[in-house]
Amino acid sequence: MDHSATTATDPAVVEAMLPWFSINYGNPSSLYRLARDSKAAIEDARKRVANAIGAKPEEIYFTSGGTESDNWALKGAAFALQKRGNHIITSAIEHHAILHTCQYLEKHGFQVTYLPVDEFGQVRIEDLRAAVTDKTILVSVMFANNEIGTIQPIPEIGAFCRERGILFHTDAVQVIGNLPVDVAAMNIDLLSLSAHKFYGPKGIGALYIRKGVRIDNYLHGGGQEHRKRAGTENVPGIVGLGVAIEKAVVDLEVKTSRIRALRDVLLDRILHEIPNTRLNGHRTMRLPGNLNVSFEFIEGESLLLLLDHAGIAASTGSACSSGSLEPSHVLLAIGLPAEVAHGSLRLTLGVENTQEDVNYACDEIKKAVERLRAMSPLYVDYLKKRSCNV
Amino acid sequence: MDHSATTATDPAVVEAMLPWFSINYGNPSSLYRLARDSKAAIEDARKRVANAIGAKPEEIYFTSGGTESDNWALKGAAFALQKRGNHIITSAIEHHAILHTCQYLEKHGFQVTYLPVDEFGQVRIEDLRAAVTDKTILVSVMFANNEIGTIQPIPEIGAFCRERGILFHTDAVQVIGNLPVDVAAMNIDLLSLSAHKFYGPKGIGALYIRKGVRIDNYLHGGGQEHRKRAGTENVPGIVGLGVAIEKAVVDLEVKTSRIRALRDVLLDRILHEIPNTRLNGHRTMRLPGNLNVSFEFIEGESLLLLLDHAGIAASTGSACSSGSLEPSHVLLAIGLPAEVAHGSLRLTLGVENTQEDVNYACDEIKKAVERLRAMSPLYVDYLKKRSCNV
Amino acid sequence: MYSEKVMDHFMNPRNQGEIPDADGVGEVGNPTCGDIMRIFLTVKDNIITDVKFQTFGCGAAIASSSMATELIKGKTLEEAWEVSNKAVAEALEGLPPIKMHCSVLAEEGIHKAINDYRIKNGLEPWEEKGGHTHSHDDLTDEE
Amino acid sequence: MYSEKVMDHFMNPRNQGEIPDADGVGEVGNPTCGDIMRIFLTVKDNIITDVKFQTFGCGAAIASSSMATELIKGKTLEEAWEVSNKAVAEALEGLPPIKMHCSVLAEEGIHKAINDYRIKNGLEPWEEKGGHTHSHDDLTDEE
Ligand SMILES: Cc1ncc(COP(=O)(O)O)c(C=O)c1O
Ligand SMILES: Cc1ncc(COP(=O)(O)O)c(C=O)c1O
Repeated sequence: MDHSATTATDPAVVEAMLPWFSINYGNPSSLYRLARDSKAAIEDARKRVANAIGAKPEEIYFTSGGTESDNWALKGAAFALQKRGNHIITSAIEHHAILHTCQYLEKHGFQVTYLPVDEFGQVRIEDLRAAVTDKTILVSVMFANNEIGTIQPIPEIGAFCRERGILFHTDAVQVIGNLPVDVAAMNIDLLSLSAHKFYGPKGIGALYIRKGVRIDNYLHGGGQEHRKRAGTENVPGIVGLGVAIEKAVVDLEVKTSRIRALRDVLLDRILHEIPNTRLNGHRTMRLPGNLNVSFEFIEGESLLLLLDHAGIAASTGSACSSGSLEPSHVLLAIGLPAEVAHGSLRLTLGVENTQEDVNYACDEIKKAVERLRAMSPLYVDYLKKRSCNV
Repeated sequence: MDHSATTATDPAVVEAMLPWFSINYGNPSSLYRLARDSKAAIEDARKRVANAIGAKPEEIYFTSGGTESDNWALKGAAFALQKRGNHIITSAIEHHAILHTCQYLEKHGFQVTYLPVDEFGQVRIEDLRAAVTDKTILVSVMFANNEIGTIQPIPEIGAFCRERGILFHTDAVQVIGNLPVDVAAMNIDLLSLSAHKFYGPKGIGALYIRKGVRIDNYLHGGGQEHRKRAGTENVPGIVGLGVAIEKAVVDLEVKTSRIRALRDVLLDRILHEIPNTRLNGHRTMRLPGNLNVSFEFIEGESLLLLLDHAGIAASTGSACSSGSLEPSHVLLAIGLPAEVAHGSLRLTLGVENTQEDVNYACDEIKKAVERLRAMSPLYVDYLKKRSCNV
Repeated sequence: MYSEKVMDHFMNPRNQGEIPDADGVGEVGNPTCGDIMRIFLTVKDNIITDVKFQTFGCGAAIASSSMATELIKGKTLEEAWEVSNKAVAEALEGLPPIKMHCSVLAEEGIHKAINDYRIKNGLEPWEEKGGHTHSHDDLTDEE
Repeated sequence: MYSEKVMDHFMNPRNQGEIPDADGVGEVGNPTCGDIMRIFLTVKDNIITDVKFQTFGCGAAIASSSMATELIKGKTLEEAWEVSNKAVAEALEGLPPIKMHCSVLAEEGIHKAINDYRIKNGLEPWEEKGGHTHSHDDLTDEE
């Protein structure tokens, strides 16, 4: 139940990729027949990606994943517009692919405002409005957060930026196959996506660049991707992305309402059956499969290990799991005390999860939390204090 | 016969990749079991790559291909050493992944010297020595050229740079599986490679960074690859790269002498049987499978089309094939007049080519050249002039 | 990347060759750019009764020469002059954008051959309507 | 990422619990950093006859607590004092580099508990040899 980290590649997607390894292996930039087939396969995939997000095929550029798309969008836009201004606005809860890129840009002469979020993880339009200066060239706010699942008011941000002629990028890596996306209606100028989050292969993604928007190149070299992104095309990956995204957006409402219902059952059980537990993120404006809760008095990595032992994959915002000093910047940004952030658990359900999975997961989580609390000095103290107060 | 453009992925490589799509699909950065398997597979592949080039596993970083490796090496080294100097030396015949990256760096305050090459395509050490200033921080010279196959004096350049404390990068994309590489013995600090040039998959490559060498990160984001290269790892691609490189360097001498012998037969036949033809590049210091010749009076793209029709894949340095104004910068750099450069043909033989292939190719090339010359005004004029002179 | 029609005219070029004592000859292009086209005309009573070409160039250049000669054969000089590069490209069922200059070359070759005929026959050469010349301007998008 | 030994001590922690009237108690770590360890000692004739721990923390922290208590049980206080974080890590068949601080925490917890016992018994507390404190210094390589 860790679909936000990655998904298995759909066997039908792998099937579609296979011929492009060893049979139709031409270099799409070459001239001969083998190469022309590759070229056609790439253009076919480009159409599928465009269709899935309401774009035109010539607005889609293939990359090596969400990270490259984010790096390209931000660095490409920043350096292209440097003459107009050097101010960038983003949010405090972005993925590191955005945050670390912003830090890089700060070292190279740009000023970055990191918008705070409310207790549910949403950016406030007032904060955005207040942050804009006449030097603001770019706003980058993620479509939905990978940890707490909170969905941002993207159409509002899009309209706001378009009105002021500020470029608007959104990291939609967590969104494809979970929420409908329409770049035109939502006034999005740049959008990042990554195949392995929706049953496509790892190492392939795309950047949507609205027609007329000019950003600098990022990977310099050969003339691939209309001279905008160099490097021999990962043809099987591109084909896989195309097949996966088409499947991801089909029957979206049906699929996601099923997942949402399952998630809600799991969430309600956890909140009711395990005391001293809180929901992180927004109750309704959240990704359908995402569930993020904090269990007081215990640490998330040890919880993950117990769940793993029970066959349940999950993730946590605890520092101990990532090897960094601080717990998740997202959980801190929504105002969680560090020790509560350490006790967070993220589950993300996917299409293959069932009611039984959910029941099993809830039972195991309960057992694991009880077990870890039993050995936690914080919990023991809490119990003692409570019994004194009674 | 266009193995320098790309190769088919070896079915054994695809076989090895398959389980990592849908069965062992964990995100290597996660904590649970599925993820630990991916992690182990990546480390195994890292060892194989290291072994193949005489490096240590911790000196290998996976990228999305040769282009990213080249971009990272050059930009990463340049910006990391900016305080020590701003001068970079490369050669005039590098791949565009190097040349366009250098142009980018020129826009960002660096000075680049493009070393000329001799008529066979080799950099002269004297020229390198003369170009070095006390601001020189980086030398990037490709191991072997993708068009004319010329091999550079890499050990000499490596020794020269190491002595002076200048970083040395080499683009070895064309070399793996064709020539032995030993980064330690050759004093190489940074080396780029790309799997699809040696029967591995497209969209995956590696950068070797010698231990102790510090370059800036390029793709910013998550903590993957020891915090040096962000982005969810392309696990199947990495596994495929590992298997492919191990196979590529096994029995290298045996395999390449067979290919070299075939190539020499083909070359001799072409030079003897087709008049007004010249060899481009070095006679002996060249990649074993590479053959590059110019046929006077005809243009390369039309030759390619005829050969494609006969089932022979090839490439040309003619402008008409690439959609750019100029013929190949490599052919011009070795002193070819533009019209002769337009008439160039590159064939690159691989392991699966046979003596029959070679004979067939030669016959078809002869026919195609004759056919195109018959309709060429240049050839008609040449014949007339010749008959007048007789 | 080429249409079937282009491939057909490339593989089976029509009117390829030379007219030794042509009434008009036009040569355009230059070897440095990788394409030269030479057009030979036989003109009887203001009508192009025969036409041949020689071309050094890419597939599109050869196909454009072939198609252009087909289009003007049997036409009056006035009609032939009006055959535009667009007409050539359309008759070929389209050319890739970066190859459009090949059709321009064909139009220019015909014009040169016609004016060569007119000059040889003591007539004023017709003037180019201006606009396109053989250019690669659409290719400057590089990085 | 963890050795089998670590997983064993994490899944089946030894000496987990509380000694209500312990002779010495030591608590180290802090909740903000995500780990707290509490060590309880029963000391008879200078020998640690019983030891228990409570830990809030990651798998490595729990396993380190478990292993550390095993290592000092039945030892004299002097012997227990000499059990280093390295010894704990080695007994666990290694810890990932970013988890070495968990073993440091265990060593510190024991030291604190021993000194708590000594102070309660009117003895001078022993001095830390210096060197490591609970730190994440090895993690600053970020980008
Ligand atoms: C919101 C978000 N952005 C960017 C990324 C990076 O994508 P990738 O790992 O494909 O580079 C991820 C996932 O890792 C993500 O969840
Ligand atoms: C010498 C050289 N360098 C770099 C590259 C770029 O590699 P890739 O296409 O894998 O990005 C190539 C091949 O295209 C090459 O031949």
